[in-house]
Amino acid sequence: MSWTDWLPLAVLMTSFMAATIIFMLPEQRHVLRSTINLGAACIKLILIVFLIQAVLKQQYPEIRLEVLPGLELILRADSLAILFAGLSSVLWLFTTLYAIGYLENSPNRSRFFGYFSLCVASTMGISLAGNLFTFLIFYELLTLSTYPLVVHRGNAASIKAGRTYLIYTLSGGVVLLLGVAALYALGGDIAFGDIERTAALVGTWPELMTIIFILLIAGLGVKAAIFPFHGWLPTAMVAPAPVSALLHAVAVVKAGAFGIVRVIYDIYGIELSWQQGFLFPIAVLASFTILYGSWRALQQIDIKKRLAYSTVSQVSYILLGISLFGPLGTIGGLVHLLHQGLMKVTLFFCAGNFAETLGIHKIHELDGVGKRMPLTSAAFTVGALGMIGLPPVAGFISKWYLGMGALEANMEWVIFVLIGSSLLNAAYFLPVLKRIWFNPQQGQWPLEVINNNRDAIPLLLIPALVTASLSIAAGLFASSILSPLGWAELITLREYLR
Amino acid sequence: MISQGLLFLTPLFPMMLAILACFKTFKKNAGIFAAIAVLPAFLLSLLNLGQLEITYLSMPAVLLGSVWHTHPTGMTFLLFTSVLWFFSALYGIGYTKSDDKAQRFWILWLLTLSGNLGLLVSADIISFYGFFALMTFAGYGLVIHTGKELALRAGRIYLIMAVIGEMLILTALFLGSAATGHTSILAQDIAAAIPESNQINLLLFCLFFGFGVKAGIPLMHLWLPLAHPVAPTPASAVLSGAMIKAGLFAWISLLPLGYMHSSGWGILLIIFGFVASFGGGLVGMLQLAPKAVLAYSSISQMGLMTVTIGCLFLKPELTPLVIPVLAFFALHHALSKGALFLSVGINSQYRSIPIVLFVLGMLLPALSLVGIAGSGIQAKLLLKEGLYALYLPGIVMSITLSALATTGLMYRFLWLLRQERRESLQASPADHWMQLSWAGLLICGFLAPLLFSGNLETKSVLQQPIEYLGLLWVPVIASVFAFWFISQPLRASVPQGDLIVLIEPWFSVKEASADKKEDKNEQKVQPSLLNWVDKDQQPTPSAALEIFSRSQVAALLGVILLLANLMLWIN
Amino acid sequence: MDTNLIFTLCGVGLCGLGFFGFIYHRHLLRRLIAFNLIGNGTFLVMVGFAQRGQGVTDHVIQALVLTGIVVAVAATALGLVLIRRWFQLKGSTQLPEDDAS
Amino acid sequence: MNMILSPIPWLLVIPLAGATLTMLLPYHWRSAASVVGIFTQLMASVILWYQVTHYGPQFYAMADWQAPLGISLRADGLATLFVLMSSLVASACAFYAHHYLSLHKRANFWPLLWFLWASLNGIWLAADTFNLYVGLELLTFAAVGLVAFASDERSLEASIRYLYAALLGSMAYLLGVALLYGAQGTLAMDSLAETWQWGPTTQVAVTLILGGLLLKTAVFPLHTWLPPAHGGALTPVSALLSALVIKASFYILLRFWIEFQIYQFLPSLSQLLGALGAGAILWGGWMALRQTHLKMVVAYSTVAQIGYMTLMFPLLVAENSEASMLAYQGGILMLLAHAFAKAGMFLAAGNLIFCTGKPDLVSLAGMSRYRPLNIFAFGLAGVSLMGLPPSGGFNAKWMLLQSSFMSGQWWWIVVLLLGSLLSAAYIFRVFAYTYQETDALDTYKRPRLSLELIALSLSGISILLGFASLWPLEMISLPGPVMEALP
Repeated sequence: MSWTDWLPLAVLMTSFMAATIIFMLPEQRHVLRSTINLGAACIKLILIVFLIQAVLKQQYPEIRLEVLPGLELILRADSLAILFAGLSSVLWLFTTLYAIGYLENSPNRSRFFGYFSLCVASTMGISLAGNLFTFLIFYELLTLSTYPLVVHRGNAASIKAGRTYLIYTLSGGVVLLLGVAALYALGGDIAFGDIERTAALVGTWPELMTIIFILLIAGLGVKAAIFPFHGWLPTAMVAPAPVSALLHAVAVVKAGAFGIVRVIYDIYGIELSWQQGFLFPIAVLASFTILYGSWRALQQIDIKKRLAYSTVSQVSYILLGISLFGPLGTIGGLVHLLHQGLMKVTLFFCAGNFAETLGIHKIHELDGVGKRMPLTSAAFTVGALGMIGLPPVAGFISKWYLGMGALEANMEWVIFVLIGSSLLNAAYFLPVLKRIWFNPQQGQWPLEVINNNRDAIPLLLIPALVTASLSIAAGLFASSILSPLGWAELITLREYLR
Repeated sequence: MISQGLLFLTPLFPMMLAILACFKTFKKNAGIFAAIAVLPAFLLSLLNLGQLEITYLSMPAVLLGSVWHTHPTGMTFLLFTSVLWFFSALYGIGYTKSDDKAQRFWILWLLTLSGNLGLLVSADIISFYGFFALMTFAGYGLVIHTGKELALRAGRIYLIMAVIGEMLILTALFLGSAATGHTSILAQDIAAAIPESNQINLLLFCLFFGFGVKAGIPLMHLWLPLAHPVAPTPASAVLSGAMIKAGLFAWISLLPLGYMHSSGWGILLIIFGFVASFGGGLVGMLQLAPKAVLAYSSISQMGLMTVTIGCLFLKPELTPLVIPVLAFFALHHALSKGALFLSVGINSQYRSIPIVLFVLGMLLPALSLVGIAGSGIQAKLLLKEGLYALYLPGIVMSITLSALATTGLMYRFLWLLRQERRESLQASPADHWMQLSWAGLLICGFLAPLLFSGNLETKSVLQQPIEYLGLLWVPVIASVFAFWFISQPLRASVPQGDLIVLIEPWFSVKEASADKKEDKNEQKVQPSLLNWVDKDQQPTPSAALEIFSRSQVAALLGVILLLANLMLWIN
Repeated sequence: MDTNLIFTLCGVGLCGLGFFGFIYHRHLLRRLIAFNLIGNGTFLVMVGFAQRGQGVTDHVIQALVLTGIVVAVAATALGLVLIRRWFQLKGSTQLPEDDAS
Repeated sequence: MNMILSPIPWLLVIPLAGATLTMLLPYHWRSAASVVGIFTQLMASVILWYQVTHYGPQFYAMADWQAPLGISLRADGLATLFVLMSSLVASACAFYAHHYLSLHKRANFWPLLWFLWASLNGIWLAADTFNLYVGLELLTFAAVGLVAFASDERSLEASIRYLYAALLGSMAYLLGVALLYGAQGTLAMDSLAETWQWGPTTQVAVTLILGGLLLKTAVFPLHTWLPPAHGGALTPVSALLSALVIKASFYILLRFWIEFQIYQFLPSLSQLLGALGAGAILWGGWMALRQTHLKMVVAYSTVAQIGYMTLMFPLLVAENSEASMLAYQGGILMLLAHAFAKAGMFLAAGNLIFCTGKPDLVSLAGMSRYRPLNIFAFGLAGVSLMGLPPSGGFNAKWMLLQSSFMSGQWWWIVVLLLGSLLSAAYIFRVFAYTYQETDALDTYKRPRLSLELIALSLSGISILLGFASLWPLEMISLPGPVMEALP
């Protein structure tokens, strides 16, 4: 066992330890808490860099712990895991930074940051999970650790949202548990990537394995907010902006989508899924969700709600990419996992900034905000254009690969889904941009914070700007090896088309 | 090396300046920035104009492997684009003197410019698409700059059409890249591979109509007569002169010209082209605003270029000959139309300009556009010469006849300017920036055949007097009609954007429900395509006939001629 | 019919009677007495039914019954204490019938 | 092995001696004496664990009086695990009570606790059915005494109800044992298992024994005595009752069921037991969802959790040894996790009630803000009870699920999953109350840190079990009568 094998555990523990320490800290120790938070985030980033190096050298660090007879907890860093872990750890740093600024002078920070770290710990666990059992454990842990964040504000609306969130995610969790348990009952502990064994199982019990597939996808689909299961996401937007960022970009919906990637690629195998005809229904469902989410977004007048429905739509891009049989579609889906995260986190940061600085919550209140908060507005614009899919923002790259993937898989109709969704995206983002930049200010701001007519405070502004720049950089330098696209291509080459 | 450097700076220099212009320190200098922003592009185009050797700048890490190049056609486009933007910027410095939103205007100007220049040097479709989108969306800001109700409406329609266009383009690019077997994103490879695509018709449809939004082909033109007039005058000039050509340039780069023969697509394009050419003339003559007349004239002129492209589907082998001509025609139109737009702003400053110069300045671009003066002569002659080789005499004839529409439009335009001068009680003070830039553009337009033709062989009028006479007769006939009806007041007009007024209430899904309340208070006016000057007086059929018999007779004649030609040609 | 069987049957009868009383009565003391009846019945069953050796008394069972009686006495004592306390607190000899479930 | 070397007698002697001593000593000395006792108990448990794991099952006859008249004790893996469990939970509760109760109450608490502990150990280690009876009765007396300890009307009423139900159960059990003795002529578990023969008498005996034990375990629908007793008692008592006392009768039930291989002969009965378990899960969960008092929620949660344990009976099927093994292990793990989680939860709930001064849910608003540690402890325990990973409860549920899959009894899967949703519903309902923000300032009382930490550590153990499940599972798989009797 070389020292690198401990890295996955170390990555997990950094945020876990941070969580524990923060829980213990008294409420008033703000500086120490922030230091621990940011320190842990930075350490984690460094560890991730080491992991990336290891994976590039084709070593896959792995650590195992037997919890039940024949059942192991496996933490393993393969390239797909790194993709997600890298995204989460980068975004965690900025979200933490943002959250520190956002929650300045508000109560319950110890609790908030404790659960926040716990949430990231579980996300790390999800990304580094080496088998479905491990995945399941951290998946549920994520549900648990996000609940306190969703209800953080403690008013009636957030408690109601928390309840909706739980009803959806716990039901999804139960369905997933059922699927996983059934799979284990049939085939024992199947590590990710051991697709030959699943193939054998499918040969023996084709119907059962189909049912299990449906269960797994349905269970994961709740967090990924696929169409009939998306209801929690818009409701949960009552949470504070950093939490929304976490839900929409860093952790929760991504966990669902990532899980589906794992199931299709590393449990069933893409070819098998294709042969069994699993992929087509997913493509249809994802397409419908894409259009439906965009359509609903168009009808929202609340900024965060509009963004939430936009997430519903955008996350299904990932699924769409996965369900297209062929390397290009895969690349598109995987890379969108990252791109969507970067762009959506930017948008939520900005929405939070508008709310915090000027008390803006509704879209019609945004009139003329571009002059008052130019930098935040610029970041928002970048995010929005990326969502529409305009180069050089990252969203275009994903869309391009998805389109190519659709053609490669001979599913031309997907192109029209992409186009239709882009149209709708444009329809709900461009008017917002117009309001921001071109409309004159209408009367007073709803709730202006006195700050010498400045943009949002630096702690809120900088994360938004950085993620906006990252989403441009991810698109602009898409073809360099260290870009998300490069990594997605690496995964695709290395893992799926062996 | 120098070329590569310039290539790199062509789109990025304006972009950097745009960023600089965001700072308060440079608030005053933003207009100057806009003027100097075109320098790299201008130098690049001058350096490479007419050179067959293509310089490439490939950036494998950028986007999906960006490649920028100095394509000969692109260089011609780059040349007139940069010239037009330069003079318009100078003009704009004067124009926006007392505008408190000038900084925003210039930032958007620079961004639009960056997009426009960038797409002309892009060899790969991704950067092309990016720059195209940048131009489109930043251009939106120019359209609605005044923030008035009309501008906002125009902007909304502009945006809707633009987004639809973008989506069609994206579809086309998907299909195109797939046609190369997912191997290439270079425009030239895609153009070559399109004939092999199994979705060829869909692909061509998307390409044609997608870029047709910019180029103002019929049905896709709805935004154009709305947006061009409401924008600030310098912006109108670049919209109508330069940006409209982006559509044409995209067609030239991406359509499989020379790679495939398709009479179906050829005929379709030709029909669309002539409908634009004559229909634009007809509707344009029923306009009440001078800039709207110019916008319709742009549609009409773009129609001619569409026809030319259509012809290349019929005779692919002529492509290498015709494309440079087409580029030159575009150059001619850009400079002339730009000058015309600028003269709208100069119109009110007539007191401060010697009358001879003023009249000359007003007439010259108009005559050039009609084809009997300046660059227009060469452009028209070259075009005809190129198309003669098609052995499709009907088309050449029709092109000749299209001068009818252009002449009518120019009369209408000049007439409207004259009305304006009379009605305005006091003239605006002279503005040297505006006047100088106007003059500069005029001169450039006039000298274009000498300066900017590259290796295209342009003969002077003296060398081909007979052909010149061939250009003359249609305008002369048109003038006769025009003199007959010019003194009559117009009894009816077509609203700007024609068909849009029918469609607009139908698909104006406003953003979210917040706006719904406002809508209810508005009086719903039943839109109609023809607005009568005297609303109370119901037009009797005979009155309607009278109107047509008097004022629109020229255009009607044109349409009939067109139909006749088509019959002739189809036989 | 030998004595053992009689003992056993008596025991079963007592148990039944006690059980009925336990279920039927509400008065706490009556129920406690009913419980004692069940206990006694059980001991009778033990003594009667479980006699193994022919004629020889099984001392194991006697020891067990003895233990059982002690336990039952203890239980009765505990019950009495509780009932008394209840009576002191509430002045009632019954539990409130609204079942807490 | 003589008495000095074997820890088994100490496990009975120390608590009995403790009970006597603490009754006699002056008030101030009772705690000190108990602390000494607790540590020796813990040590004895650990020694027992060491011996059992290294030398196999241990047997001991008190004062060398052999069966049938003597008290013979045996410690196999299962018993040892329960001894350890009860030692840990009881010590935690004892320390909690020491800080929680006033001097006067505390002084009277000790003897009852020691009796309780003695009877628990007696039950875990008993090798014959009659000793089990004695243990059960002693346990009842101690438990009833503890319930009545709160000395208010509600607890008194609850204790009387509890007493009557328990006595009825014990009597049924005793009658069953008497019949068994009549039929088989022996009381020792091992010889009973060897000579077991089915006949009318045995069947009646088994029915009586099962009925009695079910009543004492409060299996649905015989659970009505439980919620008022567990919900009304003092906090450390509630924890002890829910975590340990009901486990005793369940433990006996389990031993009978497996060692006498009842599952082989009465498969329909096992389905009935499963149905009762399912009823308990659903009804208990539903009732917990409707309670307005915090401790009643926790008490009804116990009713539901007993249902989960009961579910292991139908899964012990003779035909599928793998499924049976999983069910057995899963059931025990469930029991273990529940013991720690429920103790932790009751203690945390007690702390919360102490803070707000009111027992109802509504007054919990703001608790999550001002007393996060308690909420955290409550939450950790909740995670295990809901069966969410990572926790002992989850692992147990997982094994039961696997067992259901393997034995093809899919209907229990539905029950298991519905049950976890229900439990999530009632636990998160409590959370929702605690997360409500009020304008009220922090005027709540603050429990001693030690109280909070004890609750937290118990809950923490239930979570840690999720990672260290193998250890108890290995324990109960050590060779012993239960393992031999499993298919």
